[in-house]
Amino acid sequence: MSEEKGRNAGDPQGLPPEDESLVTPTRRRLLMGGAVAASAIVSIRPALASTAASVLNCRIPVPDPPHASQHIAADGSLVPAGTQGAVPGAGRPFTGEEVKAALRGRHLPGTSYEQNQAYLNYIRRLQSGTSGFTCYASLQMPR
Amino acid sequence: MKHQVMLRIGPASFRVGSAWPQPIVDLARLYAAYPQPEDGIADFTVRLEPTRPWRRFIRPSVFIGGDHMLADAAPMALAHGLLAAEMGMNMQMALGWRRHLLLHASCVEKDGRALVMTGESGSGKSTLAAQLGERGWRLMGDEFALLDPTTGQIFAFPRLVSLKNQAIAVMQGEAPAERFGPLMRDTPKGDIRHLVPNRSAVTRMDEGTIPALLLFPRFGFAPEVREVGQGEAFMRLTQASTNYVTLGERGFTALTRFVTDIPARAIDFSSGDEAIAMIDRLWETLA
Amino acid sequence: MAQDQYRAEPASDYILRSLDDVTLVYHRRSGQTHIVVSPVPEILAALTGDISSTAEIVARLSHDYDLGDPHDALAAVQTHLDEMVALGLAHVA
Amino acid sequence: MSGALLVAVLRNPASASRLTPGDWNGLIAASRAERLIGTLAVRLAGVSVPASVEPILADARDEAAREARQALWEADRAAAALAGTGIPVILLKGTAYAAAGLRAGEGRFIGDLDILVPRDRLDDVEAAILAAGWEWVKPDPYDDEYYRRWMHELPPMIHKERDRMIDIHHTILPLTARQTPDAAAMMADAVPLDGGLYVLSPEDRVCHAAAHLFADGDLAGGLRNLWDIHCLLTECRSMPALTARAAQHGLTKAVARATRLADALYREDRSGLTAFDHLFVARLLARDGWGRETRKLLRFAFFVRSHWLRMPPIMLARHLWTKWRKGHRPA
Repeated sequence: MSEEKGRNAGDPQGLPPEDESLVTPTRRRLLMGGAVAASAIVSIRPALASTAASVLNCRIPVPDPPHASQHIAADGSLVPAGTQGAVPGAGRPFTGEEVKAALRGRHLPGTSYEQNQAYLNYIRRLQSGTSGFTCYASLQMPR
Repeated sequence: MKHQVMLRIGPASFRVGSAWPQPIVDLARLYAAYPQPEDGIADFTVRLEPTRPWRRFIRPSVFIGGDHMLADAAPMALAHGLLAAEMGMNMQMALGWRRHLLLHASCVEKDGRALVMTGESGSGKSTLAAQLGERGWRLMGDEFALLDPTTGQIFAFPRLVSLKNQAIAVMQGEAPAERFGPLMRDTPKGDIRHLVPNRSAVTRMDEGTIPALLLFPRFGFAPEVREVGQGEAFMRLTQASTNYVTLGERGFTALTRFVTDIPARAIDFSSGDEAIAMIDRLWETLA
Repeated sequence: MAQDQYRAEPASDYILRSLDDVTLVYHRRSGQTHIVVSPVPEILAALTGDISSTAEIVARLSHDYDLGDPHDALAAVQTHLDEMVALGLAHVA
Repeated sequence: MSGALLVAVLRNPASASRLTPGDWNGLIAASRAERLIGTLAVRLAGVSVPASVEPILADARDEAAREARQALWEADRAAAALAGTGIPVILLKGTAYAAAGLRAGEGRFIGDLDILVPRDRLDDVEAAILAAGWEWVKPDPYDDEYYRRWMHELPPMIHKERDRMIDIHHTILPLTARQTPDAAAMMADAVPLDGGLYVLSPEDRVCHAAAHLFADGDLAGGLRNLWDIHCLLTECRSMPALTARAAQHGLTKAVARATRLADALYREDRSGLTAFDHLFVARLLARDGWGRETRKLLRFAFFVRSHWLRMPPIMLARHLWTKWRKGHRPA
């Protein structure tokens, strides 16, 4: 932490003094990041999700059961059955391991090219509260 | 429930109930040398139940339940019931344990000081700990290391070692046959076989130890040792702990002390013997 | 926002711990841990005490540090302050 | 049955000194399953318990204290987000009990942040909350429309940094429910706390808890909600004041039944129970020594009833169909 010596008592405008010679010559350069400063704060988030894959076997239904009748568009969104270019849901949930492998380039088992792309996009868009989210989040955890 | 067993692993005790006899028979055999919960009262309850009533008999399917549960848990085949029971106990620890900072790490002890190894599954931390546990170190745990926020000591959680795939053959070369559980093929985690920790691991399970070295092993790469800064070690350990955030200030104090007091290294290795030689050298110079 | 006055979260509400490469902030009210790097710890220190405007904070910092271009510094401190306000480490007075 | 044991120990903590190890195992499992272990731990503070139970209870008390701190922080953040709109933040449920230091909040499990805001200011609230870092949980337009059309709250939102959910209510029962509580009156009579926060008046707190217990659920977790009501009742100014308020909200029956059930379970005064009430008691106590729910058929009856109370029949049929297809885990 910086020390609090040399507070700017004689600086009523609160602006940096113009005459550099008045200031201690040993000042350390503080990297400010400029006008478009990048974030200098990272907040720790709970790692709970990472346990889903590590201590427990988990799975991801595509789509989640309340929307079982809907189809999946190429971009992974849920659309009414029969929509052009959309594929029906997967017959069984995928395991965490299958999804992990698929995210690294393998195919989800038993899927066509279109299904594989649509399902993976659906999985990437999973939100907290949807079945399979904890499982997917656990696959994303860097260690 | 119809079948049940109670047992204690280090500071945590469990009551496991099952709709089927086999998982309980296996647990009772493999944990025979472990103590019973104090007063007969367990910290956690684990339940192995049929996913639906008829699935107790027809294509039996095990749902892992208990005091603490996770969404998205997949049911398992009854043939993998022992693994389900182990997962159920791990889940209670991961979600419910509050008396220590729980690190997802393996841990071994020598001369009163502990080596902690953390990494994702497949990093080799579990197999390394199991091997060291047969070569003069005391195995403290292959999955969780318990960091005491008050004393800074590590406490053991020497559950059955969960050996996966090639690690099974590796350990069959090191430990006698009677210490192995049944071979479970094609589980969701591959082939699994449990190994009962040796006598000293079980009889000394209540002894805490001061940590001396933190390693981040990585299997499958050319051998290399890299220094890990305190910030990186802190960040990675928060993500390797299931209760860091829930412990609040106690967790913060424990973990900052841990990373400032203990040297940390990342080690890459391509074989167990190579890793053990690296560990011996690091232990000589750092611990 | 530039005219806003800021005050720090009371020092009793957080713990600062310097590691070899970063600084950690444990914030008691939120239970959150923040990993921070310069200039956040310095801004936090400059904020301790009186209610201050962004310009006053920049002035204080420039006594101890070389901030480079003053207008860029003002904008950068403002960005960091906004982030600190969102996390509850600083408050708009 | 461990449900009954849990209720007995909450009612009379001193009775815990007579429990066997088997009782304790059942009691701990049931209190965790009912999310009452924190409350139980607070009630048992100072009572002599076996050495192995002490750390379990201490953990539960710590956990509850942490929950309360976390909940108050979320409330503080919501108040900060809405500060510019001039809309008061009225806290509901667990966060309200913790913020106001009520007995019902002692050791209580607290989940999401629930707040009540005026319906005609919902758009402003939504915009301010989204601007402060919360985002929609479900991107699904069907769910969204369902909520906005039929529910008493906005679809749930979650904070993208803190991972905590907020439920923004504009009234206390779904718009499909047959009772229509007077939300405006509740807001008008809310009691101010520090930090720009409010809680409902003592009588409205009971009305809300009772409405929630019966109309907005299948009584799952009912023992906890009923414990809330038991505690909240002691803070009402008078029974006539409560009765009058319940009548104003169209909640006379719900409040009367909640009072009878709370008295029966937590004061052991069963004198007022009706025949139908006994079914509620049986449902509420349906928990075994392994923490499992028992009495499947009775539970299913309550499940159907809860939906019957709040949905037109055709919607109900559709909803139950979806629920059934979703499958159930044993619990």
